[in-house]
Amino acid sequence: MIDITDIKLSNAQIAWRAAQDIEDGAYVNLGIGFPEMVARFQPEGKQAVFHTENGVLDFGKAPALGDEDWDLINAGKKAITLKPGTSFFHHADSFAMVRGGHLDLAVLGAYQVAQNGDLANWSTGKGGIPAVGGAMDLVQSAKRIAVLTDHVTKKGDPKLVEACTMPLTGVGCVTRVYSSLAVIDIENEHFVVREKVPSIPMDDLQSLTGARLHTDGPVTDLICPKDLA
Amino acid sequence: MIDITDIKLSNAQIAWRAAQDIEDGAYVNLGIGFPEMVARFQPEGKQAVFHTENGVLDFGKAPALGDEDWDLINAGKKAITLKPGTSFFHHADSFAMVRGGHLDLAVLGAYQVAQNGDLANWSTGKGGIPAVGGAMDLVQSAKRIAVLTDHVTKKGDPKLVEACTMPLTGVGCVTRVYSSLAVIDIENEHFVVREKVPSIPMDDLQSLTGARLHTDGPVTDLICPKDLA
Amino acid sequence: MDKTIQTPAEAVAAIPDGATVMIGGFGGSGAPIELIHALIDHGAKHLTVVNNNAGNGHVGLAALIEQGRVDKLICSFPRSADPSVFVDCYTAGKIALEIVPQGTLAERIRAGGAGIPAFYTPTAFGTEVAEGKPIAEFDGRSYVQERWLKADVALIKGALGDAHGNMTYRMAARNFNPLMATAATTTIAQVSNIVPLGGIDPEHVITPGIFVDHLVEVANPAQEEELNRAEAVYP
Amino acid sequence: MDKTIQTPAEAVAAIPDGATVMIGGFGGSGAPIELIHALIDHGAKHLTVVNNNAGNGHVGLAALIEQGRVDKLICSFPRSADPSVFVDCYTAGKIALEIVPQGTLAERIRAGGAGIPAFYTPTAFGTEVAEGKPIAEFDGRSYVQERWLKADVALIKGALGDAHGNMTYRMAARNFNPLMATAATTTIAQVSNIVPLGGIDPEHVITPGIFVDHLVEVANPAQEEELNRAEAVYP
Repeated sequence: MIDITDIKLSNAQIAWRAAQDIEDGAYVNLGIGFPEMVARFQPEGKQAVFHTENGVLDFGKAPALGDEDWDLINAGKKAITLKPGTSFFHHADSFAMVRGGHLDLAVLGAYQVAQNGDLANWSTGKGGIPAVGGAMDLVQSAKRIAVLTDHVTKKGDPKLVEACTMPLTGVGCVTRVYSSLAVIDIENEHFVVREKVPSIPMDDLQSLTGARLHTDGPVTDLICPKDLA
Repeated sequence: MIDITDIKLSNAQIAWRAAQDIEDGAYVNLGIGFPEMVARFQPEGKQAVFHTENGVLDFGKAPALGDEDWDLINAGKKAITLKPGTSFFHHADSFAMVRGGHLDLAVLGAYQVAQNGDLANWSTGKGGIPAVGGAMDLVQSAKRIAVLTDHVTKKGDPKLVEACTMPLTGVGCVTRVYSSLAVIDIENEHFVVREKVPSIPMDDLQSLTGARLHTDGPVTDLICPKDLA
Repeated sequence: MDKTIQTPAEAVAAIPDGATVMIGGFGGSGAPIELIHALIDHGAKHLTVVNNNAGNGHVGLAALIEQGRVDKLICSFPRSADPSVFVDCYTAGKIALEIVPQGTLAERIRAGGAGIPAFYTPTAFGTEVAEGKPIAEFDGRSYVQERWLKADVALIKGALGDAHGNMTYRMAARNFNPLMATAATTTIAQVSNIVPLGGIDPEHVITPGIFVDHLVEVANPAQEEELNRAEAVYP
Repeated sequence: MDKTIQTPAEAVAAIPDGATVMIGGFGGSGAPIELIHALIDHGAKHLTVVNNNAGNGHVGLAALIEQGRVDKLICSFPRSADPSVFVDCYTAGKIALEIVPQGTLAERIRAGGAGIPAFYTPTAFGTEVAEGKPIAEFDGRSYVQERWLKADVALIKGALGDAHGNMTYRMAARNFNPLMATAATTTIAQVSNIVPLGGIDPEHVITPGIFVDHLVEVANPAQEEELNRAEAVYP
């Protein structure tokens, strides 16, 4: 079995890969943390419109340090900026956008993704303080739900599984997983591999996955730029 | 039995009487037609805030002929005006005000009012084209529902009845009736006479009413100014 | 991304026969007359129309009905100064009518846009309008269950618009327009002025662009009330 | 009619022990810090608080919790840069927590203000958050029934306000504030500027005055984020 330490994609590379699939003019919500990096890597000519649950649409990137206005933040409570086209609205209108199916894409992190599209990303189920935020709304209602994740946990356990063992965020909702090793669609309750990093054999990828991997046509090489900031 | 032709109040007088009960700062919706006259007769120092279903709060009186702006109308499609404090909002927000119980008073016309507070004012039930507008929302949700009405129909039939025979607008909703002969509260499913025009004997008022009239304390004289414009 | 379209005709060109079309406005205030007239010219028929009213005179929605394009109308108040077109069609059995209380109509449209398949309202409880609908009791009071209302197309009218679809409205012409924008698969807006991106203060946007698919500028739009006073007839 | 009040202390003076209090804001953005601090000074206890979060640092909502005034918190996300006050209280069993998905929280509050006792949402279906709630199927999909949420008092923060209670907000500080204004028996607002009646363009009013009972001007209001960066502690 191959050591994946040196071949797996960095978070920035996973975010970069996800960004390549976003169409010009798509309405996109990026989850708190790692998924926020997707905004940095939008290809030339493909300008998504970003939504944040706390009531801002079509906002700009982070301000320079010291230029923050703390009334102008995203769902992660990080400062953002205005740009031509920005609009403000209250929380009920914001989640009308979400629940009403107006978002083309939500990009989220995951503890576990099941082959039927179930997602667990809000609670490890081990006690501690539960905090769900807007994830449960997003996963049930955006047109597509993309998950960005390491392919395995720090301990090496699969995060792509037959059935989630952690508390669910949503059922049957994930449509595509961008992992540190592969791009995998969820179709008809199966994981279907579309791309994988070139140096990992399919058998090893299967070994690192908790459910059967399928293919449907060629599996192409997943190649990302190396020096992503 | 007395002839009520000369003693009954005019519509303007009924509207005037209803206006005297409206408190300063009350949020009030006036139904299309005759109830709209209430706005003309607000006493000095008692300034109600008027709401119209089509999305305007705190508007002013009708403009001069020729000064109408047809984007600035009330629910009766009559032109209104701005005043300091006016606000605009969409229909869902407008009926959130109604349904959420934020209006202190709705003033409506009636075909029939029953002693339990049931109101029929949207359809005679005789065919024709039904048209309900905002009345069904208003009657179930404003804090108080006042009805302005002739005491009897043009044919002389009672409009205050034991039970409505026409299709209902709302159940158990009317709290006070300002009729052309009396001011009558609805309490515990009874008509309770508070005021009557001085020249009608109580027995005659009862004869013109389709349900038992009750009293609870003195019935005071209902006296309105004569020359109301 | 540029959602602007050059003419009302192009804006409505893809509306198919049998479509459910929400049309903004309360009476003539906020009614997208030019888009409705373009829809008449376009020729789509067997439409289900959602509007607060049923048209007035012989322009706008009344003209669409008069041309025989509307199979069914969902509205709260099919009366106006001159509802003769609707009355004649209805009496002749040529158009179906679903009466919905005005607040319920507004909330059903909002629910359609907000992903709420059903909600409970006190409105119409105990009346014939609620017949056949599920009733439930909450905290000792009875309520009627109402379903969301969605459409294939919304035709709306605004004041300012930008290329991303952000919009404002003019006074009471706002009414159903922002709601219908949220509840249709395709929302087509006519605005008096298309302004550069950033030309609408972010605090003053009433309809964020996410709800709007196509915008067409109609400077100095016709007002139904004025057309009717001039006894206009379309086409 | 004049809804203005001179000081935050007077504005909150009638809030009783045991009240359910909605507090606006998303994190520090839109949090009515001066009203919360006045509530701490006022002394009301055994409160149920509705907020998106659970406070940050030792000011605002965190300070209210730290003073032992909050028996129960209804929120979506009790995490922040420094949630230690809440975490300590929760771990010690001193505060009850009801977790509500953020969109459901917003919609439950809107429903409370809009007279909708219950509605159905796809959110949380199939998760433990939906356990015990009625489920219904519409058009082949399953939804969770959620109830309205109301409060005795809402404490909100705006930008401009007038004597009739009309209000605007500042950027993303809008968030839950306009919703909470509609869902409380008594809504108390702090605004940066009280302007003369007519000083807010009717098109730009976000919260019409009907939803606001009392307004107090707090010029240059504190920002929770800045207070926490300065390691402020209240009282």
